[in-house]
Amino acid sequence: MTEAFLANLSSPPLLFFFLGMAAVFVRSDLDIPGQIARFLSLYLLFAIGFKGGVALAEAPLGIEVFLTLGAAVLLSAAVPVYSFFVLRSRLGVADAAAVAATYGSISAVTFITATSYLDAQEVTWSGYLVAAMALMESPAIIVGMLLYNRFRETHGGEERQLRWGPLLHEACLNGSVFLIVGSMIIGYLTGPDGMEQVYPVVSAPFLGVLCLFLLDMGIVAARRLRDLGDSDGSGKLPLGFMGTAALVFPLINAAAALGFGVLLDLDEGNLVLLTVLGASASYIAVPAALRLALPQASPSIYLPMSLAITFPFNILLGIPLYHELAKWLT
Amino acid sequence: MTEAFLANLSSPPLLFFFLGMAAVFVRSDLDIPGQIARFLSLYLLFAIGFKGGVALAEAPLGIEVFLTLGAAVLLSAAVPVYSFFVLRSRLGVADAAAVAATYGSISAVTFITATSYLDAQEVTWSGYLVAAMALMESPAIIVGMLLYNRFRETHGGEERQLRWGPLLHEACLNGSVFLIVGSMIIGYLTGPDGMEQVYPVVSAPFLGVLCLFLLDMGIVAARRLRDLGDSDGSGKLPLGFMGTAALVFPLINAAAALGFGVLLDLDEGNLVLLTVLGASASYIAVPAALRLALPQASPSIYLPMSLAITFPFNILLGIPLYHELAKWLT
Amino acid sequence: MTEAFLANLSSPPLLFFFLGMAAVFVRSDLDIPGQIARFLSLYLLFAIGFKGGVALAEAPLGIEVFLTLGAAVLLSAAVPVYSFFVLRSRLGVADAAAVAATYGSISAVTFITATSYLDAQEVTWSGYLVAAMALMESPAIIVGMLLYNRFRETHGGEERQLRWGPLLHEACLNGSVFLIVGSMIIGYLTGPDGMEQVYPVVSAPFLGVLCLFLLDMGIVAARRLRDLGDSDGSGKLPLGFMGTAALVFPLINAAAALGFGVLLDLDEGNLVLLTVLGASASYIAVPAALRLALPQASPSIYLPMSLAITFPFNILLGIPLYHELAKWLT
Amino acid sequence: MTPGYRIEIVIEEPMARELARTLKTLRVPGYTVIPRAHGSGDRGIRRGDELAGDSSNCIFLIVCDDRALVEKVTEAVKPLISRSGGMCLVSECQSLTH
Amino acid sequence: MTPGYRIEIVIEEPMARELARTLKTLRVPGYTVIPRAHGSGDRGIRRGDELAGDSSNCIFLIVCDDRALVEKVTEAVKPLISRSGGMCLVSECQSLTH
Amino acid sequence: MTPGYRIEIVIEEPMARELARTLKTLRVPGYTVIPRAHGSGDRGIRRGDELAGDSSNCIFLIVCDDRALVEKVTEAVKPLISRSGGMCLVSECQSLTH
Ligand SMILES: Nc1ncnc2c1ncn2[C@@H]1O[C@H](COP(=O)(O)O)[C@@H](O)[C@H]1O
Ligand SMILES: Nc1ncnc2c1ncn2[C@@H]1O[C@H](COP(=O)(O)O)[C@@H](O)[C@H]1O
Ligand SMILES: Nc1ncnc2c1ncn2[C@@H]1O[C@H](COP(=O)(O)O)[C@@H](O)[C@H]1O
Ligand code: NA
Ligand code: NA
Ligand code: NA
Repeated sequence: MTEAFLANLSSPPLLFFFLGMAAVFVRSDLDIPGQIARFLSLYLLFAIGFKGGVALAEAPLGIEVFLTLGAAVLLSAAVPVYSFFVLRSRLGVADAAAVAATYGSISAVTFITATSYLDAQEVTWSGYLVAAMALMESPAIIVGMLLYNRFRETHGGEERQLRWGPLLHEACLNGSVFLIVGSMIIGYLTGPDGMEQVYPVVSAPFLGVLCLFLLDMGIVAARRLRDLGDSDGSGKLPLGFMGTAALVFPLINAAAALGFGVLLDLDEGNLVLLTVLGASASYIAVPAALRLALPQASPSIYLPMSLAITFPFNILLGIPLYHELAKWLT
Repeated sequence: MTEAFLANLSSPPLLFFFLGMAAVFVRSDLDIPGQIARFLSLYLLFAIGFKGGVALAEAPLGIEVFLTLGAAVLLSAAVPVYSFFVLRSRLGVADAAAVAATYGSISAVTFITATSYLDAQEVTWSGYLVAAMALMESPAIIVGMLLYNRFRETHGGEERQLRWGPLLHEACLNGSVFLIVGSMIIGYLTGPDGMEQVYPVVSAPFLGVLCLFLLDMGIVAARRLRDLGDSDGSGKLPLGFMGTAALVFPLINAAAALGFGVLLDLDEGNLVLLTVLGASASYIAVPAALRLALPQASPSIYLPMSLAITFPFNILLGIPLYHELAKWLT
Repeated sequence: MTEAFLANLSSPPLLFFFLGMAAVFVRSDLDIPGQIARFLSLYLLFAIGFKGGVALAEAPLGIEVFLTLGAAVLLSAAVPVYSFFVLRSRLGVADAAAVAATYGSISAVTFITATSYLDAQEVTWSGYLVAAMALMESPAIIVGMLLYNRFRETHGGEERQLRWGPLLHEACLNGSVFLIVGSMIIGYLTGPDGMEQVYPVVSAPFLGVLCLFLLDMGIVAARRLRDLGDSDGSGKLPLGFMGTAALVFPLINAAAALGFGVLLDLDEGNLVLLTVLGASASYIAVPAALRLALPQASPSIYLPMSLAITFPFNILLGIPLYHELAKWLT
Repeated sequence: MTPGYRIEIVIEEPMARELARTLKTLRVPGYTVIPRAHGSGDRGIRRGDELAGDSSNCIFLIVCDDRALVEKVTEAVKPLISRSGGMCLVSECQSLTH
Repeated sequence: MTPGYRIEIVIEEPMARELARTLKTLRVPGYTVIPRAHGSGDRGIRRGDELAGDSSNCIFLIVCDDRALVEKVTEAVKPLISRSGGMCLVSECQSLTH
Repeated sequence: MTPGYRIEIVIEEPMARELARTLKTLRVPGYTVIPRAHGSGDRGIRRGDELAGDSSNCIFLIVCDDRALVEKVTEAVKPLISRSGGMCLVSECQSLTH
């Protein structure tokens, strides 16, 4: 078992993630320009979407697929509910709802790192998991907002009315979701022929780009971690609680996802990916939506939790752990 | 014939163009960072220039080549003249001259999309068409300025004097023209040996990058289209006239180019490309030059015409249409 | 011998460098967006570091390696000392120390261009030269600061005390050094297996990216050269002295490096690379460190010397010259 | 040169679209936006490195010569910045437009 | 700290080179440029997304303590902004230079 | 709206970190940074094209209502800009924060 962990930790993408973190901790001024980082992230979504779409076009869509997609959506909607009540013990309504939404949703980069881990281990996985990923981005945001709206304090005669239009819009049409879904549809429509044409961009450089992107993610995550440390003295943030929750939630949610996956009788690779989706927490799509839909929630709570703690935990230890469990269960 | 259109519309680059437009129309916040978009465009010019130069080095330069280049320059100088008088019916002198220059010049991205269309259809084309493209960028600007200078109202004893220096400079040395011509010369000098060295950058990723770039172009074009719609109420812009002209000019100019090409007895592929050059309108080089040389002209007239109407028309319907005509004529 | 020069001058990367310079001299507005240029430079450091690390993992580390690394460090520490006293004849203490540090350190892009030159000439070289490059970045900065501190005028009872902490930090942990060393370690750890995974990003596009980057370097260097020309009238800068020094220093330092290399009995390729390291001057890492450590020195002296004169001299004439000498000496 | 007011608004980038829409409704004569600023305030550091741009600020500059419009703009901005942070400044200037 | 004037010029990006040349001729003591701003005015929206940068604005900031120079700068800027749009602001400030 | 002071500091980009640290020590209520400006001054042109960012400027904007803090900030900035160039401006404004 330690082998699996070591193999993961010594893969180039993970090593570059460490390098990024190290740069921050030794206070080097290494920095990936902002527009480049954003573009690398768009590239990864574009490529994984396209690959997923082509894979879907190649494989027959069985009942298994629809059941898995349903389970994924269910998971993404259920996780915020239990999390919210746990979080209410220490956080205000807005912050609890925001963190709950974050953990119900997924992190595309964690998913992508998991696919490259499986590829390196030569474990096969199916394209429809990409669709599952895309479907899991939004429900959690909506559930989070419903929870907030139900439990927030209202002043005077104010009504508990959600502005559904902008909310659904933010949840379902933010740039990341749109790009994954769109690329997946295009991959599906053009199939293997299309893949042949764009292979040198979509497929060959994927792992190398992931290295560069994780270098940046290491920098970004370590900065958030350091900011947390700096704010320690001020005592404003419940750091202990945040840290514990950011490590326990992924484990519980992974367990739930594993359960669903075993019930559905998924293969090893797909089981790992569903588990990773459950365990991962959003730090791009959900925060972007929350900024507009729930500005009362403090980004300095939900962002460091998912970005600085859960994300590194998942890619460093989570993925090989979920893989071991999946192997044991299939 | 519908087949050709469908094949075109379902190619990955075109589908990504649609995706970009769709992102704007559903008001998703999908966005390609500005510096990335500019770099992708520089990359495409660099790559097409280099490829064209290498192709020139490989093929003997016959008389056909010089005749075609001559015809291309003639076309680019003649189109603005007739267009100007048509446009004067509804537009002021400055705006008419600007639109005329825009349509006399060419759009490198339309040309590039056409080459990738021909490659997909396995129709061969020659490297010197890239030279034709480069040569067609500038003359239209100069003719447009001459027309403006000849027909503008002069106040008092003011003389009709053009500042030739800056004008020629802007027309012939703007960044796009310079990069295409430079890369073509380098491609010519280094030939197939050079190509072998830079193949993994210049050639393999070409189509994939075109997909990403057309995604951005879709976003940009759709925004301009929406801005046009928004300004509808104000009644300042002659929208109906602009729309009609932006659809009719490419057809007339395509017909003229087809005529020249048939006279020169061009092959199918080259005929299509010359036609595309005639039909396309500039939205990078000419607007950039006009900003400095003819600031009296309103960018909100010439830019949406070429960018939001003619460009999508050409890449969606124009290219396969010109191809059908070319097949029929050769 | 002229052959070697012509082969070098007609390689695609060098031709693109000329193209960039030409763009500035004809006042074209061709421009590579800033974040892209920074990223291309990070990419090259990442790729050369990774390649060097993998090469190190593949070859046994002999005593030759350690002796060469020692010689490299010695060279980088000794060059600033003699240069400082030469430069003091015309420059103030701060400026002399800054220029001395610049010439003691190295230019990664010159090194990278030299490796691509050797690859084109099919001359082999060893991965540990990348380590030599990394080691040579910092010592010159420290020696330069020591010289400044020793010879600057002190006012009143002020002590000659260096703030070692920030100085060592800037010298050893600036972004470029950190990225090269980090990538080299990762390349070393993952070895040929890792290379196989990231080959399509690290290796295949290397030369093409170098072309695009040298295009930008040509633009940047030519602008500095033009700025120098513009400032001619003001007579503030000792232009003649700067120009002479920027051409003579690389030759002297190349000779010193050649001497070391012959003593160590290096192969042809490694001898060329050590000579190039000696001859090259820093325009990224050292200026960045000097801005913070020695702000009294004027960037308009040290930067144009290394960037606008020594860099073009080395990549245009220096590399083939050093190669001829190396062939003659081995 | 005519005397006028200079309004500067620092607001987080995701709010920029909404603010632009608001300004249009208020019929301001024009505005200029500086994107991708970063900063620090009561809500912590905004590093401007965020992958989705949700940790950047942008700065709106609006010039107008109508005191009443200044009031309207600051009123409209108040709820935006109290919700998600930021700042609004007003000062006097001489302005020249075409 | 000495009292001085703060000139801000919003102009479209392709004009920046020409303006910089003009400022040099007028011998301003220095200037700072903020590139890639966008905005909206009489000539419609400038999105800052244009492929050749021709739909962006930039902002020049010039500080000087000489009232006569301020006049010269605004005079020189007038034709530029009346031709292709933009704005010029002048306000007072206290300044500290090295 | 409360009356306050508007401090603008133009400084070269590599100094930004140090300035941010200084401002934190002085306990300014907040600041906004515009990165990647270029410019020209006594030390020549800063093109903003430098590969390591060492030829760019950045602009800090600090708003506060405490005159004493303004003095402290300008005092702290003085050595920085006399060492490596730049500028510091102070003007008055009305400000609105959340
Ligand atoms: N006193 C201030 N001076 C300048 N900018 C400020 C100030 N306070 C806040 N800001 C800006 O407004 C943003 C949000 O502030 P806050 O809501 O206080 O976190 C910060 O990131 C800063 O960019
Ligand atoms: N009232 C205003 N306040 C701030 N910026 C303005 C204003 N009017 C115009 N601008 C800026 O100047 C540019 C050109 O303006 P215009 O020539 O009116 O289209 C616009 O894109 C804005 O960036
Ligand atoms: N008078 C001025 N007005 C505006 N910006 C200035 C002025 N003087 C200097 N600067 C800015 O400060 C930077 C450094 O100035 P200096 O130290 O004079 O070279 C320049 O690159 C400009 O961005
Ligand atoms: Na999850
Ligand atoms: Na045309
Ligand atoms: Na050296």
